[in-house]
Amino acid sequence: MFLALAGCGAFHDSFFNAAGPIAGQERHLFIIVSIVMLFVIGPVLILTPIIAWHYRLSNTKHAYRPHWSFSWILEFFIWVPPTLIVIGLSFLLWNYTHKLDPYRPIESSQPTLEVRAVSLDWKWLFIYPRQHVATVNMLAIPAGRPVHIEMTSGTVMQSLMIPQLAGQIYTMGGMTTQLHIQADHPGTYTGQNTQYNGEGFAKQKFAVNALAPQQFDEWIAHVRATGKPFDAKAYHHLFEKSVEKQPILFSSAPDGLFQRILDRYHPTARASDTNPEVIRP
Amino acid sequence: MSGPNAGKRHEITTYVIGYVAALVLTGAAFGAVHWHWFADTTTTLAVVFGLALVQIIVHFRFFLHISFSRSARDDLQLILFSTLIVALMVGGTIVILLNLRARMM
Amino acid sequence: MIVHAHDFFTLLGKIDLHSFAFVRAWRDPSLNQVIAAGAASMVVIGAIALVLLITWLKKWRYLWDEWLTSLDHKKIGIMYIVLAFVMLSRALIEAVLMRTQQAMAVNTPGIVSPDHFAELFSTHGSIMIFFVAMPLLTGLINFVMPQQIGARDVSFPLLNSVSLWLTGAGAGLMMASLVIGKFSTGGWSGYPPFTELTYNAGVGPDYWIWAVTLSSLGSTLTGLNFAVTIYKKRAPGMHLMRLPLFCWTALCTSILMIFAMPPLTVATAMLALDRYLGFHFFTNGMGGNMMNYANLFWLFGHPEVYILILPAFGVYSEVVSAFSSKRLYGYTSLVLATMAIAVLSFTVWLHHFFTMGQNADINGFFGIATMTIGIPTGVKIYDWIWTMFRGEVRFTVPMLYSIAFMMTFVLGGMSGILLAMPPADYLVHNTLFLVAHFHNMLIPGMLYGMIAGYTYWFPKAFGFRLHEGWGKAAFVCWVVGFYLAFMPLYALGLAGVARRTHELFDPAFRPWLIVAEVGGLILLTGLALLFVQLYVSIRDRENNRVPVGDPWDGRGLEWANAAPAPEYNFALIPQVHSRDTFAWRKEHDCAYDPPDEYRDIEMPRNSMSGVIIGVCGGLAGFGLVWHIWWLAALPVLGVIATVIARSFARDVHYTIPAAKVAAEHGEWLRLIRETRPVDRFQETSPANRGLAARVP
Amino acid sequence: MSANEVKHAGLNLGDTDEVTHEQAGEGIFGFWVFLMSDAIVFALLFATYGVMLPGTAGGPTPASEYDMKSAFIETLLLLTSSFTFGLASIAMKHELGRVRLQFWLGITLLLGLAFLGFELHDFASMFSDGAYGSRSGYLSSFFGLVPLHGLHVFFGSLWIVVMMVQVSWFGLDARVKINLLRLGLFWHFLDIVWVGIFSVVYLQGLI
Ligand code: HEA
Ligand code: HEA
Ligand code: CUA
Ligand SMILES: [Cu+2]
Repeated sequence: MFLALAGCGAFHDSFFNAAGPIAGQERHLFIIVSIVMLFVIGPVLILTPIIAWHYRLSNTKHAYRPHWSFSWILEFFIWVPPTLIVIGLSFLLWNYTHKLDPYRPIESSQPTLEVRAVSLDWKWLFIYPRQHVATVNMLAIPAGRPVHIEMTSGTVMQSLMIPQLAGQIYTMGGMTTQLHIQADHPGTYTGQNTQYNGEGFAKQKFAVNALAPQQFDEWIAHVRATGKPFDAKAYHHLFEKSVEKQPILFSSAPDGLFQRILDRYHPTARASDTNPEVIRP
Repeated sequence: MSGPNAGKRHEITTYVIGYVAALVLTGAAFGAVHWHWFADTTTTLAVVFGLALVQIIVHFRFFLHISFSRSARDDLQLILFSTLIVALMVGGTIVILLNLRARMM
Repeated sequence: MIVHAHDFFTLLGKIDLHSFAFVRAWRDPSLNQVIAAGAASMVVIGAIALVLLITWLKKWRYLWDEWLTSLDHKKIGIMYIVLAFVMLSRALIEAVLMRTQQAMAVNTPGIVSPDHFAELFSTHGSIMIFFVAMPLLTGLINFVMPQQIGARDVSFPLLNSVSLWLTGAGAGLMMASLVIGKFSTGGWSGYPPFTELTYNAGVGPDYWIWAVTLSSLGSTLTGLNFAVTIYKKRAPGMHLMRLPLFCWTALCTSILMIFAMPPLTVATAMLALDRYLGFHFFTNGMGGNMMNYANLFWLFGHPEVYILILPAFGVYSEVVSAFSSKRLYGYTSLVLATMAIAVLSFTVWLHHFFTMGQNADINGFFGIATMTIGIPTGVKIYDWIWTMFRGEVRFTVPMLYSIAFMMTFVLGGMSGILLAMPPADYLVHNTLFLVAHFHNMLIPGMLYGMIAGYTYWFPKAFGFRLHEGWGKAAFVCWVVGFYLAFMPLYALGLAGVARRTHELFDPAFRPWLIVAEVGGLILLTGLALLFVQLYVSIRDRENNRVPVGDPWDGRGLEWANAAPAPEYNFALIPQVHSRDTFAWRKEHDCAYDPPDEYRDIEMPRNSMSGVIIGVCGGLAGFGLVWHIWWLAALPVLGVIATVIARSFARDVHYTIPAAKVAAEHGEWLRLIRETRPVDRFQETSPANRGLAARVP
Repeated sequence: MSANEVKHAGLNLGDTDEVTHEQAGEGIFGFWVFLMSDAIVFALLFATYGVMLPGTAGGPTPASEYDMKSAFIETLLLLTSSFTFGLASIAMKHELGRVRLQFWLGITLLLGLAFLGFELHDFASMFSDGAYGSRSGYLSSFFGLVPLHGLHVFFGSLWIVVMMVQVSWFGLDARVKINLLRLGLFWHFLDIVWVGIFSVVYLQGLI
């Protein structure tokens, strides 16, 4: 049934259409638990109408025992099987939670790509620290390679989710959180912020392009060649509220840019950063 | 038991015991910090918190007259339940936020 | 600095012309502003109409003496429910607006602006939780519980009135925000730093803070009052293990209120310190830590959802047993399950922020704790099923709601268990899947229960039954509407649509959205039918009177006196011999025996302290919102003065002489002798005068 | 000792009727519930203080701000006031005369006010160092917690004044007695919270 849903039009961005190992395993868990739960709630859905109808007042053919109110056998069936099911589900939960801890690196023969993500109003900044480029609202990654995203927020708390690749994790100002993703095949996916942050919220989406390895290198070169320079004006624009219609490419990303954004919320930050929130005595 | 005066004297004694115990415990906690009785800070902290806990029990016992005797059961149950909730909330808060701090900063 | 010295000297704080919704619509007559002004005018016109109507009917005196200053728990309960209905009408319209917006806004901006949409979900959520659900259940408990335990009133009748008026003050602030200024855009959970001054300089979050704070203070005091009442005021012989289940759930809900409201108060107070004095509890930077807000809010928020659901569970227990004409199956299990849910609900709050970044051990622990709640909840459901077993089930309106509840609630339970799996939650957190989950719990769980309870106990409150036919029509709307409105949201959530989304971009979502819109409209119809039912029932009340007081062949003490019950509830405090005492007495033909003697009864006198404290609270809140400092300070002094003055009052009771009690009771006993008992087949016909026939 | 005496030190309603006794029980139990709810507020503020202690944002630190001597004196004042309130309770319970009751209440009040004086002095000297609640997360958590306790002490003092007036106005009628009992619980409770503040805020901050 779920797989049928995945085929249907509204679900092409859904995790049912998982395109990477993390989302795939998360989907797997989702489906197992759904099936277990169907068995659990099935008896209720069946018994309730049957019993209610059979023991209706107008049916004179049933037993009426107004004082009957207890049975050890029933008590057993009411308490014990659900407990066992919960115990079973607990093992599942514990294993999957550890296996799919978003902070946990993905095991792979391929080297991990490092990306830094910054949530802004109402756009996403992605920094490629090794490649020294940056983008807004466009995340290109090499297919088949694990990607480690280290995240923070340049404004209020937000949440980064690319349903087809991995579940979400929050971003917060002055702090860093981690997420690991991987796309198995080249393709285009949609990422978004899911935590409401003001007027532009609904439009705060970005494209994720999973590229074949050499295409990825070409893309980096392309960004270097055609992107805008990352100057002071560009930096300040990031912190203004705006919805970007087109992705922006930056031909360079200064070293320590991510750290600099983090430091905006620490009083030891460089004096050159004007931070509205820091109230100096 | 005996006359009303015995009750009164007994009660005054209770308050005096409580007062003296509280003074001693406070003084000990103060001394432990002020004169660095213990070399490392963890021990000092544990001692200070331990003394505070004892002192709180002393207050409940001698000033608020909470005891395990039968007649004070309602209050006692209430306090124990509250202690459980406080432990859950405070313990949870500290574990969660320290873990988050460790993983984010 | 945040607080400017000159603020202290302005008479009207931050209020200016532009604060008024009408003025904004005048200057910028867009559809969005017109909708806002329309809502504002509904509030203003409604208020003026009400005032005029009361004046015209010359009912001010009556209203003041009989209702507003009353300390009678039954009247206070009814006032809570009326308040809930008023607020509900607003929150429901907002819900339909939101559904309409989303249905229309596929690749177009729709009818309301993004900011306005944010106000809608924030007010809708806050109102539904704090000013609909809480007053409904508080009102119901207030009305029913003292009668069920055989008491004359709650332990602290004046405190009860204070709680009511504090809640009313919060509701008043919510309403004021429609007319003057704007409401918060931060959702019902008000997460900072979005709600901090840096990002939200307007008055919106302040309205939210003070409305919620007032209501949570009221709820804390209510919880205290109920818990002490159930602990200390039970009739002789009513051991805890003989309490009706509704009282057990009321007790557990009260305990949750006592311990879960303080975290909310702490969270809102800290946010207020941040916003008013520039503190750094939850700011980005300067040592602030918004994660603590999430922690504090859900320390309250999770127990809160069980505060909402437990009384509904209590109602189902009463209703299923009464309309299955049978004892409740597994009483002990139900009690244990209720207590287990209450205690466990304090151990799971982290499941609302699995995605904040704590480690797998912590997520795993809280995930498992969350699933554990499924066990006692399931026990309850099965106990209700087995209660019907070997009974004689009558499909009256409350029973229909109960059955629909059992079959729909488990679907919400299923999605709850999915959400409790951290890795699965990463995928659907903050999506419409979550929205579907909680509406699935709140509407078929909490609301069906409240409607069932309302239908079930209505005759006790007003002396006549509600119309069955209209009730059943409303029921159909509630069920069909719910499925249509919220099942599509599960699908959309799985498709990755975030919650609080004002605009969507995929045409493939449109069919789902339209179905949901239709569902929303059917739900609206359901509410309208409830109003029709009320109107018809009042019109035909003479046909449906049940003066003897026991229309459903009830089992608990609340049915053992007249309908409506006298102000003192019981002529003589009853002696309890068993569970389901009243059913037991009917079986032993001693339900209506006259007492040996009557005594004088002392009842609390009316007091206006509650009204004064509530009004002062509301004014202070308003002053704080608008930085009108004199208006914030004076009412606080007023509250202190009122409390002190009240502590000097000595003559706070009046006595009802035994002779009067005897006369009233005698009259009722005579009525019983003259009334023809009805059997269960006829209970919905006019023949039902509230005396149930003995079943052989 | 009758059960009653053990239950609530000071509860001596004499030969009043049963209803009053029942109400006293309810009234006291209700107040306990209130205190426990209040305790949650303080517990969470303590927890918040604990996690925000490192958030000094380069500003004043506990070591630079706390005055041990003053905190110690405040502790002594409050402890002693709890003791003197106990003596007042005994005076009420054993009917040792209104004068004695008023005397001990008066002493308690003075101790409470002295405590407030010292506390305000502490705050003033912190302010003069620029240590405001708006300076850092750590100071926010300090000023969220400690002054709230001070506010409780202030209202407790106000309550003492009200009760002293009521004692001379009504004598020791049942309602005055119940309220004095509640006041006693409140006062002792504040002392307990202070033990927490002394240990968690001051001593922990200085270790
Ligand atoms: C009790 C709680 C409650 C109830 C009843 C409802 C009822 C409804 N809700 Fe709401 N809702 C919330 C609590 C509730 N909601 C919360 C907490 C949020 C989150 C806010 C946030 O994001 O911060 C939310 C958010 C929310 C959204 C925003 C989703 C998003 O984030 O994108 C939407 C959108 O359509 C919605 C729709 C509806 C609809 C159509 C109804 C209704 O149509 C359903 C019909 C319900 C009624 C008509 C009530 C009738 C009640 C009675 C008739 C009582 C009768 C009682 C007696 C007779 C005693 N709700
Ligand atoms: C009345 C309200 C109510 C109720 C009763 C519940 C009940 C449950 N809720 Fe729900 N919940 C909400 C209201 C409610 N919830 C709200 C309002 C939110 C969101 C707030 C916001 O973000 O705005 C929310 C959010 C929410 C989340 C957070 C999701 C997120 O933010 O990402 C989670 C996660 O675990 C969750 C889980 C559960 C579970 C496991 C139950 C369980 O109690 C369900 C138990 C019931 C069953 C399981 C079915 C019956 C049982 C059986 C048939 C027996 C057999 C069962 C087993 C063997 C398991 N809820
Ligand atoms: Cu938020 Cu770390
Ligand atoms: Cu929850």
